[in-house]
Amino acid sequence: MIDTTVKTMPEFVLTPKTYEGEREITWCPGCGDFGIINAVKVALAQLKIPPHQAFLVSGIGCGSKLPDYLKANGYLGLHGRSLPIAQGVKLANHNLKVIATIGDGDGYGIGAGHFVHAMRRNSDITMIVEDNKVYALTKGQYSPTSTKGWISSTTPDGAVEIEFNPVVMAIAGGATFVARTFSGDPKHMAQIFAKAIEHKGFALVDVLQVCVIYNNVNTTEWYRPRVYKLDDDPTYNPRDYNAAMQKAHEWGDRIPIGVLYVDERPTYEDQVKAIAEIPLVKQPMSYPKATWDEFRAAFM
Amino acid sequence: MIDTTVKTMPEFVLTPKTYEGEREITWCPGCGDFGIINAVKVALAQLKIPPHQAFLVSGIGCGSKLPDYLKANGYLGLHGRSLPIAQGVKLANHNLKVIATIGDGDGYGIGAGHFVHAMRRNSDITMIVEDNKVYALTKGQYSPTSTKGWISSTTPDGAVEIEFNPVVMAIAGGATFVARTFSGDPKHMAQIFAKAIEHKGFALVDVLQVCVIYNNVNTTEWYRPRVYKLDDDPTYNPRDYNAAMQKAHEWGDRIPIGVLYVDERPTYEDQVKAIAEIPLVKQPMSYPKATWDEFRAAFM
Amino acid sequence: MIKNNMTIKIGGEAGQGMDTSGVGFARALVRAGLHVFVNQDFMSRIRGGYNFSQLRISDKPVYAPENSVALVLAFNQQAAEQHLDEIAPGGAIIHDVGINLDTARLAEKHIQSFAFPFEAKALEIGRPAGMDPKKAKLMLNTAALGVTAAITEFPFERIAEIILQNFGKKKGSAIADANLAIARWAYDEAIQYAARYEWKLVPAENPVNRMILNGNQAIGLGAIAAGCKFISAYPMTPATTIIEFMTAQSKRFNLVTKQTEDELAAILYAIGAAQAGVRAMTATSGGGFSLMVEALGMAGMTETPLVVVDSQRPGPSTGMPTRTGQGDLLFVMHASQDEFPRIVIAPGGVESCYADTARAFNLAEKYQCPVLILTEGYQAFASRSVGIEEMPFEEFVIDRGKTLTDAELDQLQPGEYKRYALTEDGISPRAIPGHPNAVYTSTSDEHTEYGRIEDEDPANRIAQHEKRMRKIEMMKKEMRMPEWYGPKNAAITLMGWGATRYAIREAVDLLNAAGVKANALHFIDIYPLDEKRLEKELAKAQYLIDVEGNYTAQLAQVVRTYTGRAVDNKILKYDGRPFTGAEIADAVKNQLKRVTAHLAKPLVKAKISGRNGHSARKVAKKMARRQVKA
Amino acid sequence: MIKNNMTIKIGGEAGQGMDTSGVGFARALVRAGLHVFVNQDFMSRIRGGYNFSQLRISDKPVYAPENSVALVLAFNQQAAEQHLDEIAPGGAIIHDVGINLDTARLAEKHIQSFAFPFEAKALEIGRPAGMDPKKAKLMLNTAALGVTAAITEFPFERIAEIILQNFGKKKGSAIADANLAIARWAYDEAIQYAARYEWKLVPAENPVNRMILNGNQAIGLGAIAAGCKFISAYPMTPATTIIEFMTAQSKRFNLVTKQTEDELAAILYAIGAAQAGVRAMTATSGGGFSLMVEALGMAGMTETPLVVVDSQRPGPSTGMPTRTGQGDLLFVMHASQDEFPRIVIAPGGVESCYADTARAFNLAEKYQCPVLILTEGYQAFASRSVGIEEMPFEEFVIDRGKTLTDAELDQLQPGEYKRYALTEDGISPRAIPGHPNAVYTSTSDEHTEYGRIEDEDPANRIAQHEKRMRKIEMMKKEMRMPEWYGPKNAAITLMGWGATRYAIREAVDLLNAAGVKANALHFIDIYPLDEKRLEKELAKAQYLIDVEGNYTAQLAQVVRTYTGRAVDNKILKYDGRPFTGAEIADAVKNQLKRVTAHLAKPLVKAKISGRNGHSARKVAKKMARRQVKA
Ligand SMILES: Cc1ncc(C[n+]2csc(CCOP(=O)(O)OP(=O)(O)O)c2C)c(N)n1
Ligand SMILES: Cc1ncc(C[n+]2csc(CCOP(=O)(O)OP(=O)(O)O)c2C)c(N)n1
Ligand code: SF4
Ligand code: SF4
Ligand SMILES: [Mg+2]
Ligand SMILES: [Mg+2]
Repeated sequence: MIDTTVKTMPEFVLTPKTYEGEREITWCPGCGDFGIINAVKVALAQLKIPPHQAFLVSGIGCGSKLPDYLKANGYLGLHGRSLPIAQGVKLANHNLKVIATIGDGDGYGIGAGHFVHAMRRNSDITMIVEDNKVYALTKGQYSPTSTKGWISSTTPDGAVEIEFNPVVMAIAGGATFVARTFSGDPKHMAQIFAKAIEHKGFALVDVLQVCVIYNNVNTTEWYRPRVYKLDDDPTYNPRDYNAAMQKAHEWGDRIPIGVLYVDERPTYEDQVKAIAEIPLVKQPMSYPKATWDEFRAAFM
Repeated sequence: MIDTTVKTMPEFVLTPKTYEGEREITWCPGCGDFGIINAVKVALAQLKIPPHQAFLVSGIGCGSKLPDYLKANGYLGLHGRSLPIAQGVKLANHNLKVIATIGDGDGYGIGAGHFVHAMRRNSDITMIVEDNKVYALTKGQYSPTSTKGWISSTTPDGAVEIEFNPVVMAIAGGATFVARTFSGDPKHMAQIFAKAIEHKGFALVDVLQVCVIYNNVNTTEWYRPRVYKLDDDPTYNPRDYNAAMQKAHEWGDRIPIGVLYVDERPTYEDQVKAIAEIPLVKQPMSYPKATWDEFRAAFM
Repeated sequence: MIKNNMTIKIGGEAGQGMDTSGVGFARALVRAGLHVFVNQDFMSRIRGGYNFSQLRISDKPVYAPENSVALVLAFNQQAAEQHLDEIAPGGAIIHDVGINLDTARLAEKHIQSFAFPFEAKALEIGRPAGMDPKKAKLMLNTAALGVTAAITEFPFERIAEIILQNFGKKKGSAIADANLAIARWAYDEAIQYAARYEWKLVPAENPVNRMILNGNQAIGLGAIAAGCKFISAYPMTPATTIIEFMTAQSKRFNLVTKQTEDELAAILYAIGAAQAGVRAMTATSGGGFSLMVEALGMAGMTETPLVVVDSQRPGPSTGMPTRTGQGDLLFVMHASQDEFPRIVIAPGGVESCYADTARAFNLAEKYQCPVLILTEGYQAFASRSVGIEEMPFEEFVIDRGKTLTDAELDQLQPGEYKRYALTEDGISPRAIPGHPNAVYTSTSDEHTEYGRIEDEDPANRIAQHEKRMRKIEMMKKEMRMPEWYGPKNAAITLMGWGATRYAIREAVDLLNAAGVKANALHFIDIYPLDEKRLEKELAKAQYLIDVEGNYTAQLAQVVRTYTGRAVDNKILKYDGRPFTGAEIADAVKNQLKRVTAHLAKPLVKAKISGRNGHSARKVAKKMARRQVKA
Repeated sequence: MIKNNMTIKIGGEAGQGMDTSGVGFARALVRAGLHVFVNQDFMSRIRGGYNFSQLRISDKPVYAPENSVALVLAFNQQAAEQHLDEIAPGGAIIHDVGINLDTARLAEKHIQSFAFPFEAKALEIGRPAGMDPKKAKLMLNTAALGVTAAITEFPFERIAEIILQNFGKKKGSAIADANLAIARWAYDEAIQYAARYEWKLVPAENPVNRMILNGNQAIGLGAIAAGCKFISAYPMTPATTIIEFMTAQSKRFNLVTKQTEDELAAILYAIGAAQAGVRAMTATSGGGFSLMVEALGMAGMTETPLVVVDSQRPGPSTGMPTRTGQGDLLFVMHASQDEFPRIVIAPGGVESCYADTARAFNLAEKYQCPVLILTEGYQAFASRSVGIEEMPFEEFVIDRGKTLTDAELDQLQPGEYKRYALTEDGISPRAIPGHPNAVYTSTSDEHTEYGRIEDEDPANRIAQHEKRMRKIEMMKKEMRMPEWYGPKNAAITLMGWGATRYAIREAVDLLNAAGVKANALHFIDIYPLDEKRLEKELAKAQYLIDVEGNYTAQLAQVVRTYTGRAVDNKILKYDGRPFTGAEIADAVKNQLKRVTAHLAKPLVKAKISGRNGHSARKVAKKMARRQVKA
């Protein structure tokens, strides 16, 4: 696929500040989302993706407010519906870098169906989940990633469901890039986001995000001693499906962060003939008489 | 959970004929669904579940017509929406044996989100998927289980998505009973259905179903030499997660059928205090003055 | 002899291929310069049951089916029996010797029966060609066409040509030859009966080129001609053939078509593509549309241009998947929470499916809102021979409204662009994402002119909400009044919308022919409309009879909301079958007494349902009974 | 002195706990035998921003907020500034010394300012009690209440009691003691100012017991009293607190409550439970309701009793999540493809939320159809002191309609039961699955009397569709006409629906007090209604002004469809804020000239939007401006 425009033009000097939004941020002081949005800026600057070539899609929730605080193209859509929008945008203009930034309820709860099918397609988009294991914006109900037994206003006796394990489901489901990072580690986040955005194909990054209001279990203090970086283990090979599955199940005293799994498969867009050359949005909308004559003949 | 009524009453003599529906069956001659409905009857009779204690839920599709041809309680709902209905029925009356009989598009395509979350709950229901790897009732478009490259009216260049692997996703997703059977093997189907229905918890049975009209690849002739029974391998232990995962990935020249994975977890219903004793539908709908006085006091 | 004016019914089980042979024969006739209208009647099952396709042939244009049949090609027992009451005296049934008919009844009805050993012959010819019996039996179609050609004295070469084309390509010549052979045999066997058969099909002197297209193909064509490059959909009868058609054409026109995981994704994909600047659409039926409702409102809020087709079928819920109806009008007018500008258009006829769909894409970008196209099962599958001039594809003018060009964007200062700028007409210049001078966000929350979330400030809310809703005033100026058909100031006006257009016109003609002065007021554009102008149009109707394919007379409700005018009577049908002109005319005649009584008195208001409804339901019942027998 | 008649506003950032302290103080007042109305105003964010809660206190029942404020408890700068224009002369602001006010402005407006070192004191008292600063600062609430009690001369023990109850249980006595201490300190500090403050709160001689409940709690209570044992829902403001309330009560009443994966599952779970024989419901807001539309139609087709609550907020789409509006009326009336019987009820006030929700469950089982409850954000969160007699829980009579008892089922012959038997009134006796004599299927396809798929036969279709739709005729007899309030044959009639009930009543009182003879016609039951009877009611209105929280005057459209009657003018508000009586009264006065002019001329039709709409929008704008200042 010829990609003429993603190369940044000389006049751009891209720094995290380039992506600074003009809006007052409404997240709570201490919210993990602050670290996440900064890491997104760092990654975009590092990858030299100017604001007009990035397209962020989100849903509804605290985390989903991210694109509203960023200087970049964005579409803040519906709760749980970001992935199909993102894939539609990508098919229409594959020169845009399309990134979904959404909550755990959004991505794994109400959005689980779209998640499952997006992975099979391997559309070249990045899915960053601000996973605080709770429904924050609606004031603290349990989410798919809440631990079994989680007490909330809708689960006073504790959540009955077992947790949804995003990385296990992603590896099983055909995602070609599966990573986890932690809102308490800005460097690591930026590094992982950059890798995910660079990856050609569907990339999931599950961010262990602290919510200082509604999740007083999975706090920074709780995560800090538990998380360890896969990069520190030279023997770990993210291309080994079984090894990745093993790691993906690890949780509790030790929580691996980093790139869990990578696979190479042609992207969805690369397999669509109509956009092999020019992005759909740049293509002619009308057709020469000859084309129409051909058509007419076929229906006479 | 006290279950007084599921024991069949003496006057019942239950044979497959007991479940014979009165309707003309509209499936095509040679359709794998004939074998499936018969196996369902055999299993119900064998388990001594009379028609009034069975509740079948389905969606829309060829396979989903099954309950219409059966003598048993049933709800033929919407395409892709059978599992939440089934779980609602079960919560309202856990004395009913609730079985969903649906197509692959229904269960894994449009219904994927409900599938993912139903498994986490471990509601005590059975999900039988008539998996013909195609959208049959709508005349042959590709389905989530169609092989990559599948040619259909909506994928003339071949399906781009990789196949959805139901058994892998079920094992990864927390189903406590995961099995596969084949529409060409009536005995095996009946046996597996019986085990699945008996299993306490969420049970998935993926039935390799031939569609003689729209799937001329995965035919009985194609499956016959490939399928082999896990029961024949005494060393295979369906309680071994990793082993099960390995098997679940096996496809092509050799296709394992039988019980791939079993796990024990309390069912959703067993963890709901309100129905620990009496089914919800049998409980009083009004409350003594004392209860209301208590309430009033709390809000004064 | 009756020349070039007949209806042929081809009936049998699902899977016997009446539809293909029907269309095949229709093509031969169209190439011969004749006008054809073909409609399909099929069940929601893949094999068995009873389906038929119906060809109306004339040397004048035909736009709807008629009730009286001249020839039945019966591929099973039911086909041979079901249509007896429709066959005109002197008409005939062509069937296999294996099918036995009630000869007494035939005699009494003056219906001829032409029996041939089709099946035996098919097997005999098929075997050497290496066809299994199943495949061989499909040649019954070809054989029956041979007979039809013979008795109607239609030139054999013309069906031979089609046979070669149909089978020559697809399946290799052995099968083509076999089909030719059986057609030839059938033709020779049957020619002897030609003298006994009144109806003849005579090719035109110098035939004009015409296409044969159905409503869903026409919708797809309208989209393509309007520059729609993207369709995402989830299969659902009777809408599936729209994405299937566009997919089949995707190489020719370089389109991206996507079957999604569900209808939610279908509309969301389309919105994503549209937001990125591509003309995009989705198509579904009522049940799928129900799943699109939330995203429809999002498109309304983000002012994303979008075309959504709802191909109606009887409901509620799953209802009758392969049948037809008009039950979704009020639903699509009000779908999704709170309010936003939208446009609702219900094409009537193949040419309208084309032209009004194409128009819909211009409207969607001009007003930056969703445009809803309402069609229905009957129209989706009904084909008509269409003159080249009726669909001037190349001439369609794409108008992208206030979409900013790269040149215009180059002029902007970075940061100055306001996607939701407050404007006089409510339409804000729209930038296609990707230009450095117009980086912006859109959101489903209430928002500022820059598209940033602002879900608190009442003043901003009022400004943005009024900006959006203001667009409706401008739409009203442009949206078209219902069209009149038939004599001015008639005693009776039939009011309808969408696909019933030509059935109602035929009813008007029949009534006037029968001395009942009637005309029709037909809605294609339904929402929004200019209430003042509409009131004037309605004032021209003396006795207004509402003709709709639903139970509660939805258009009548809409018209009353717009103007206060209540209809005087109703003809409502909800049995899943299309209206025919004759039915409507009969129903009107049944009401004539009341009409004449009425015309003495001043206008009285009709009830939304209630008594008139009931009487109308009786009519519908009568029709239904006919249908059952039919 | 002004005794027991004042409004207090408590304002600050999200998370400072004004809501809890507001409700806490309200409880103390209610226990003292006073009437209280509390409404909340908050943003869609978890911390920061500006929220307030408003207490209206009286010794007569109060049903709505008033505009004039006697006391502001300001927990941040914005709170101290925002409400200056609302405070009555002699009124006061209580605030921390850290907050500085424009004293000149206060003087000119005759507003007093009572400043205390709340924060310092809170930290000082909190530290030994082991509270971190964040927690300690929450004690500002308690301190401010101490001051309030002091200057209003409200007995200290009565707030002490509440403090003990609130903190004693939850957090252990150290915190309780700390709160008591700061309250005591504040009370003693402030008592000196009592003489300077006009408003007093005096407990009743012998207080009657009253509950304090908000609209969503009342809806939950209505459900529980009616025997609803099951609610499945997905969190969505402003509906979430319904399932949260029922969950909190689930042990007491043995309920099953389920937070599902999405709203599709929420309604499907409820339908499954209802189909199995349990009274079941779901609750959501417009966006979630959009996702329920397909299943709603399924319940209509399978005739499954179901109650669905739509707690409205401004849209379209996500809109303004924490705000209020009335934009979903036409949507819920027409949601889902084709047609089926449904009932739409819009409660007005806490007592109506209770009673009409309870009634909804009887209606749902009587007519075997979905019943839709329309409430809105304002009503969801507004609490009122409710007399025991207003909610006679024990006395509610559960009527399951034609639901067959086990005894009746025992009488049946196996195989004879027809779930969808064709009956005179359209209602078919309903068996709860599980009985050997009534084994049956239901299907979303068109079906036979036995509930088997029959999506072909037109006669069966007509019979079943008419059976379902017939139920509407019976409903019309039962559904209630809009209620009148105020003097008969007034010059002006205000027409509204749902939650605006008491604001409109207050407007009527204000207008009549101001010499404008006005009354109100208010809709609680909205669909279906008997058109004839409604026409009669409307005929009583001389000049009809439609008052709605939406842009297109949806009720006015419905009324015109029912009766042809157009409203004469409109007061439309869509800024997300609730109506107050004073606003409506002002808006009417602004229209008075037109009214008087009009009353000379014969009735003219109002436009669905257009001119009147605009003038009405101006009014709304004016209101909004006030809101912004407010
Ligand atoms: C269809 C729909 N249902 C429900 C909601 C209400 N809602 C808003 S955010 C949210 C959940 C937020 O949780 P999550 O996605 O984890 O994001 P977080 O707030 O935790 O960052 C819900 C249920 C909605 N906006 N739309
Ligand atoms: C919401 C909705 N979308 C689409 C349809 C149309 N539809 C009916 S069956 C079907 C798919 C059938 O495929 P599958 O579930 O695999 O069942 P099969 O027919 O193959 O047995 C579809 C798309 C529908 N009924 N409802
Ligand atoms: S509630 Fe939690 S997730 Fe939301 S902004 Fe506050 S800290 Fe962040
Ligand atoms: S189309 Fe396929 S799945 Fe459907 S009935 Fe026929 S054979 Fe069975
Ligand atoms: Mg979350
Ligand atoms: Mg299938």
